[in-house]
Amino acid sequence: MAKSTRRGFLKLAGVAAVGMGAKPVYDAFARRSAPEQPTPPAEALTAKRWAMVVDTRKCLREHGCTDCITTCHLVHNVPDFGNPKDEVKWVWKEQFEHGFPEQHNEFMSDDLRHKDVLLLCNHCDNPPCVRVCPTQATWKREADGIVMMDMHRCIGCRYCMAACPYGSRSFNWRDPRTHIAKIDEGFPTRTRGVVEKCNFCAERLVRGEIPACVEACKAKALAFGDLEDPESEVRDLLSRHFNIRRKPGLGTQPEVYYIV
Amino acid sequence: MNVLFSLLAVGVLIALGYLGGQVAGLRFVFGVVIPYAAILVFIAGLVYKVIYWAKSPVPFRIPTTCGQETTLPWIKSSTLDNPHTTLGVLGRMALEVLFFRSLFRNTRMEIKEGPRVVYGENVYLWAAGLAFHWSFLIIFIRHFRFFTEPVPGFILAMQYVDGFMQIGVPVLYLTDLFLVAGLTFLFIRRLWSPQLRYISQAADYFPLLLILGVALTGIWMRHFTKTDIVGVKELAMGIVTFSPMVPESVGSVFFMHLILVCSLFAYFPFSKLMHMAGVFLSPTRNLANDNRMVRHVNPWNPEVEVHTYAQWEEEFKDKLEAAEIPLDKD
Amino acid sequence: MHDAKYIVPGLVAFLVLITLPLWYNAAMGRSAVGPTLQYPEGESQCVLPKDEMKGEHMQILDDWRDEAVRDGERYYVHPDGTTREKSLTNTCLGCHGDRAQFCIKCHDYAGVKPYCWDCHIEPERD
Amino acid sequence: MLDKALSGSSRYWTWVIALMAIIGIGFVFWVQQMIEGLTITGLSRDVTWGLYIAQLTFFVGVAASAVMVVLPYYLHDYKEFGKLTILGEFLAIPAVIMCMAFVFVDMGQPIRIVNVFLHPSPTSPMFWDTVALFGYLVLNVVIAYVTFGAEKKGIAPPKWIKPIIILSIPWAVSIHTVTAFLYSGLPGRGFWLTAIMAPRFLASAFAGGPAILILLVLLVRKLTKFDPGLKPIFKLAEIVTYAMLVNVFFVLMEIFTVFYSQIPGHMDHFTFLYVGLDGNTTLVPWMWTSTILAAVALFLLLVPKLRRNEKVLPVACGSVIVSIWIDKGLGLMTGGFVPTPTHHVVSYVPTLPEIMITLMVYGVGALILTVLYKIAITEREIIEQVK
Amino acid sequence: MSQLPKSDELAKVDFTPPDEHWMDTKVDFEKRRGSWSYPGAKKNLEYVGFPNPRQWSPLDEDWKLPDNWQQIIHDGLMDRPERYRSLKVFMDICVRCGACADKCHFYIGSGDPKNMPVLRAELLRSVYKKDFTTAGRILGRLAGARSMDLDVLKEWFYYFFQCTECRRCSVFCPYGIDTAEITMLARELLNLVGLNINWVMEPVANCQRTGNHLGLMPHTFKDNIEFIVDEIEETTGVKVSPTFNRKGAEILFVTPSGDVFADPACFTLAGYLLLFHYLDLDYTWSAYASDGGNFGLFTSHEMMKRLNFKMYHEAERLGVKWILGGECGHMWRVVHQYMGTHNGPANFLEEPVSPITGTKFENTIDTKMVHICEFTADLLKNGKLKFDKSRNDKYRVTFHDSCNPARAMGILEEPRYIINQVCNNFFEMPEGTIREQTFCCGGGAGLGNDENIEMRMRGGLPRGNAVKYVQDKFDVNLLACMCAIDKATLPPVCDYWAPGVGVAGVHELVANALIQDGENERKTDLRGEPLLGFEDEEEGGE
Repeated sequence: MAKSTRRGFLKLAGVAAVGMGAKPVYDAFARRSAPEQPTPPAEALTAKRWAMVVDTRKCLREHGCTDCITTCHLVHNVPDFGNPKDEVKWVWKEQFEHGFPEQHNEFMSDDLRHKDVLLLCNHCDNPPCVRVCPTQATWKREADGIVMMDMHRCIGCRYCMAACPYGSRSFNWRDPRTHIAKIDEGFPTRTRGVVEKCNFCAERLVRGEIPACVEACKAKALAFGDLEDPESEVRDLLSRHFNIRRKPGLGTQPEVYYIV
Repeated sequence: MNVLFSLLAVGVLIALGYLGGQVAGLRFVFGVVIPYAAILVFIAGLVYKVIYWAKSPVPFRIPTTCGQETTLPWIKSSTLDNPHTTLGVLGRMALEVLFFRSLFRNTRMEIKEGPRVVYGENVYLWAAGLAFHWSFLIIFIRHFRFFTEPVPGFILAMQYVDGFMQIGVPVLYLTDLFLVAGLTFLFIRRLWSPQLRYISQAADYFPLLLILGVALTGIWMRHFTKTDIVGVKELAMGIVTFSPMVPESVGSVFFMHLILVCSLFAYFPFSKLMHMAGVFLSPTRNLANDNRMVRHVNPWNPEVEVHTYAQWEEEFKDKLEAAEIPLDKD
Repeated sequence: MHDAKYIVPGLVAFLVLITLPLWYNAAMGRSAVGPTLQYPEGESQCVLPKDEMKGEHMQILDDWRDEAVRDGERYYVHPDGTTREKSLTNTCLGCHGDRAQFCIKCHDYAGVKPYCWDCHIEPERD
Repeated sequence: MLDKALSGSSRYWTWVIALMAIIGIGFVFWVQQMIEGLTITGLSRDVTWGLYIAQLTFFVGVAASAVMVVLPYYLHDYKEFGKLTILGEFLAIPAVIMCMAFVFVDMGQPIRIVNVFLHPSPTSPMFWDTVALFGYLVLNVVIAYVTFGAEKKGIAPPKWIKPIIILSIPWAVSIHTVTAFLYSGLPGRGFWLTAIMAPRFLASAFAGGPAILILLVLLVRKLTKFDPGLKPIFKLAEIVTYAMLVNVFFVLMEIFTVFYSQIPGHMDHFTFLYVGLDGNTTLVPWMWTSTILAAVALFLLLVPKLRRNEKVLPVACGSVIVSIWIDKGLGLMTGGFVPTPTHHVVSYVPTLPEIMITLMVYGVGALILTVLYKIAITEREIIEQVK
Repeated sequence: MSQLPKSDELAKVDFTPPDEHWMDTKVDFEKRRGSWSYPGAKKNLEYVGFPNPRQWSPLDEDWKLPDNWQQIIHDGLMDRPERYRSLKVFMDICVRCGACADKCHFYIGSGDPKNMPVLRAELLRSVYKKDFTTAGRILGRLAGARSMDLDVLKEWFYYFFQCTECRRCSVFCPYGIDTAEITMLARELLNLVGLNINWVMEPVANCQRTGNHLGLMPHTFKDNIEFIVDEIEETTGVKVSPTFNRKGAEILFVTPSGDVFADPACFTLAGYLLLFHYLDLDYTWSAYASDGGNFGLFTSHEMMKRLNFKMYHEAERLGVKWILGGECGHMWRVVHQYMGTHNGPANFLEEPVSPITGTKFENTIDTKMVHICEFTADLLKNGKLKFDKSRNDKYRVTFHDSCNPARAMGILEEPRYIINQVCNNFFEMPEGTIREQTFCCGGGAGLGNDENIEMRMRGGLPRGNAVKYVQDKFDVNLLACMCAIDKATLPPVCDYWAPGVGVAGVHELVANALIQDGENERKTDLRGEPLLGFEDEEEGGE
């Protein structure tokens, strides 16, 4: 993976600039690309493998609670076009039979079958979307397992959307700015023509904050933590409750777990 | 030898530019005085040369006819390659100037076993020439962003299209690539082919290297050693608004670029680069082939000694009578 | 001079085109002096010295964005020892809050239209 | 050589100008798409690829099919294809360019397309597809330029071109194989997840591509003095016949596997396409049209008398082309996306701008094809001195 | 001729340039026998009043130049740019792109880099630069400039009489630089110090005196034509009756004198006579304006004007309405591009109208001179000719565009139309060797003499090879053309490069096919050779 787009360009330009010689060019101008060792801020939340646990039992449905969705979409400047065609969504709710179609069972409790479950990017351990991306615009962070999007590099081919078996990715079919009710200055909007999705609030983690949806859930149905840490809340929950993942048969190893 | 000399000349110019940027006392000279002088030389020299050409008449109408002439109405004539109207000539000239029509015909001859003399397609010179000239023109016009305030919309539009591919920061202009590629091809071609090397003079290598130098210092400045672009524009605007100034922040690479550009301007009117203007004045291209339709006058039509019929009859009178050819005298 | 009826207009057209900036600027009544920037009050030091920032800011932003977004290197240690977040919105615009007075002025002057603002948002000022 | 495209009959110019008009109109819509985004298409969050990528899939096949004339001519010295080879190669060139153009117009950020090369991603079939397509274009341009240039001069082509021609044969297979990998390697898309995808693509390509070539050659015979004779055409028709048989056979294999195994995730897509799912029957008429045309085509092709009838053959070829175009285009694309991963049945209908942009790319392809065929045919007429 | 190498030897052309700089190579006339022409004879120069008449040879050490020859050349070079914009522009703007290099038949055939048009021009340009440009004065060779000295002058003589002014290079030049124009002016300069070739000067002197290049006296001119009249009667049984210097005729017919004298051009002349007889055309020959050709073109613009003068002069005297011109190359360059300017306006003539079809030749309304192919094509188009195509079936014909009609006039379709009308078997030579890209016969511009035979054959390689190609591929056996010099120079080119191919004029083919009233049953063509299907009969007859 190229360190920076500039280096990539330098390689290209170095070849093109006959007579200059690529090497000295590269050396002379790559100096700033060897940055000082950054000090991670003390407050940043770090983990080896971030995961989320959704306790569907706790998730409120009677009064159609959408706090997690609203909050997430608000802090991430997710637009609302009001139509399913152009729709962009990071987290959303669907009936259980849609979220888990292969778990379909005629005699399932009505409660569960029609239960709205929270869906989001699974931040798979083995993400097909990352595999197919032709520009490495989406990649898996080695440090903490978050599947990230680089909106600057995405060419909008939507191959990742075809590859994602969970429908977790959205495309900016049109300029999102016009349909964001209140723009949050702390987070950029996207430009039309790129794919986006849940990023496990990477920008919040670095500030020492837990994901916005987890924070917003008044039913405490969401838990977020490090799977590699045996002491973590998520490990605790998973060890104590029966849980499932979406489409485990595909081998993608989702990192979002559902307690049913 | 010719190449080395040209290379040396360009090297010296670059060194001068570097010096001009470094030595405080020279910055004004290199940043203002020389550019003014160069532009003046360019404009005056070009106008002088064109008028020098124009002072000579075109005594005969000698178009090279590259297609069927206009004759009988049922024969399709070649209106652009052999025009007989002013409109046709304009068309021919437009094709020539904008698309290098004549060079497009270029072929490559080879003698194969047999012997078989064969003529193959050869569009490389044409393509490289076209890429180079068009890119150069677009780059030239694009530079007007430094000479105008506010920058006119069409220049911004041109920049947008030229930098359409989002490569690098600031974006790479495709014309920059084409220009360098075209020039490099033309240069290598000159060195590669023994025939071409044989006919090439310093005056052939020098402009190529000079323009290559201009392009590379420009690219260098845009993508590698950045210079203060606002300062550059202030300098440029100073020149065109006659309130010259040389901002401190403008770096040495810019002065290298500038001295090369100035050299190009100043060198232009006295070199083969005048083909830019000359192509318009070429009598084999800019005249209509209406020779038998419209009279063309030679302003200095010479008086010549002729052998008139009367003299001829006088000389051959006996023979004419013997051959029973009628005589005037009878 | 022969063929003056073609050559003179041709030359004049060429001269007009080549000297177009003279007439254009005269008509626009602009002077040579570029925009004066409004530097943030109370701040003495940008990420790099001012002159270097003039030329290199776009490169720094480009590098930062890759480092922050892709490598997770979100913090930059300034030579003076302070640490700053590699963020256009938070760090750069934190000081140079008035985009119109800072970024746009120069960019317009130089005829540059970066696409930063397609996504990144200028904080609202009082 | 190139100048031959610059002079022609008024019929030629009318056609060229008509194509340019189509391109021009399509271009306006493309500009609109650049400004407003892909929202002006019928694509959605659930069906993210549609008409554009469907055309990519189809035309990769057309491009690859050039191998069906190149291979017999160069490897088996089948002389009858001598005059057709250049037409096959000149069909491949616009076809590849169309493929690239369809990818380009499908991009959300086409201005960043160079990222594919700046940040090469060897795990992505799309990266390899780009490489394969570019390579194939270069190969075909070089081969056509060199061999045709030599033919024009009346001399043997240079020796170094032969290995390049040989290379172009597996390369042709590779472009369609890699294109099949775009789809067949995705988990969770049951319709595409089949090892037979690449063989199916190749079979349909070797039916559809030569069928187009037959139609073009018949048209050329009609409109110009250039005549490669009927024998190579009938030979091509045999190729179409066998390839179409294999293609249909492969489809039946898929249907057996899916319906005998009864795995819903695989079955639902076929059900959606052929009988409709959850009341959505958008594609049913299309798929049955394709099926019926395939049957008609096979009948016409399998009876030698009909196949060798100059009037019937175009009908058969037309049926093959339309059948494959529907099956490989709309069917493959929408069928793969519906039902969605969350098991919703959605519809995809291309919009007018989308169709116009598609037509623009068709126009570009047709224009390049016209120009190349014009050059090839005019040069041939000159070499042969046909009057 | 005997020293001429075999054709496959000659075709092994080495294109490697010499190691020395081109300014350092000298012409060795001794070694290069067969590639230059004998100098102009004293008497010829004297007759037309050219400077420095004397007996000399290029092989001599001393070329007997005037003492101040350098001054003369300098002054001549000073004067000409003021009169010819072309010279100024062409000297100033060449970028040496080299597109012209392999376009010259002499370069293709010889590999001599100074036969690249660019370098040929550079021979003059280098001196021009030294004398007229600051850079050249200061930088000398570095700027491509050099002083005029004897070696340079000798080189000029060699290479400017090794250019046939065919203008093929000019077609490809992105600025239209025309080597013919440069060669013409360089030859003018050479003439100022008495350097010229006899194969040009003799015809010029002849033409000035008798009215034709061959120096045929009026009675000989008439006799020759009447001899052909008799021949025609013998083969066809038709008695044609041309008139000479007849006042009041509608049309004055002028053709190159080669047609009157030489084989196979005389069969073209027979063709004209038969055609005009068939049409019952009211026309006359002139024994004064007895040559349309104009070798003055190969000396100086002034000499060209002097020789051209007689045509309008005679037309006015005879009171004809317009002039019809025969098949010729350089004659048509003069008529088309120079005559009106030199000796016009011809207001005493009328705008040409075909008396047979009524077609007005709109393209000649100023000069009032019509090309015979334009005239005949119009007849054919209007169905005025009755002919039997099969009479030309023994010929498998290809057509050679002559340089001047192709590139200084653009008459490309008419001859093809005529040939296709009167012949069944017509084949084009390869592209790049026909129409505006046609190749010279190798002997134009006064170079068609025998002492120059090696260079002629070298220059004829591209043309001869193209003929050979159609001969091999389509069994072509006849090369048609419409130029008197071609008819003289192409037969040796064909014999050398494509043996078995004959040469004929377009109107010979026309007359072969033309069915005349009261003619004999035709068993032979105009040459007296049996038609296809009559071979045995003819043999039996003899």
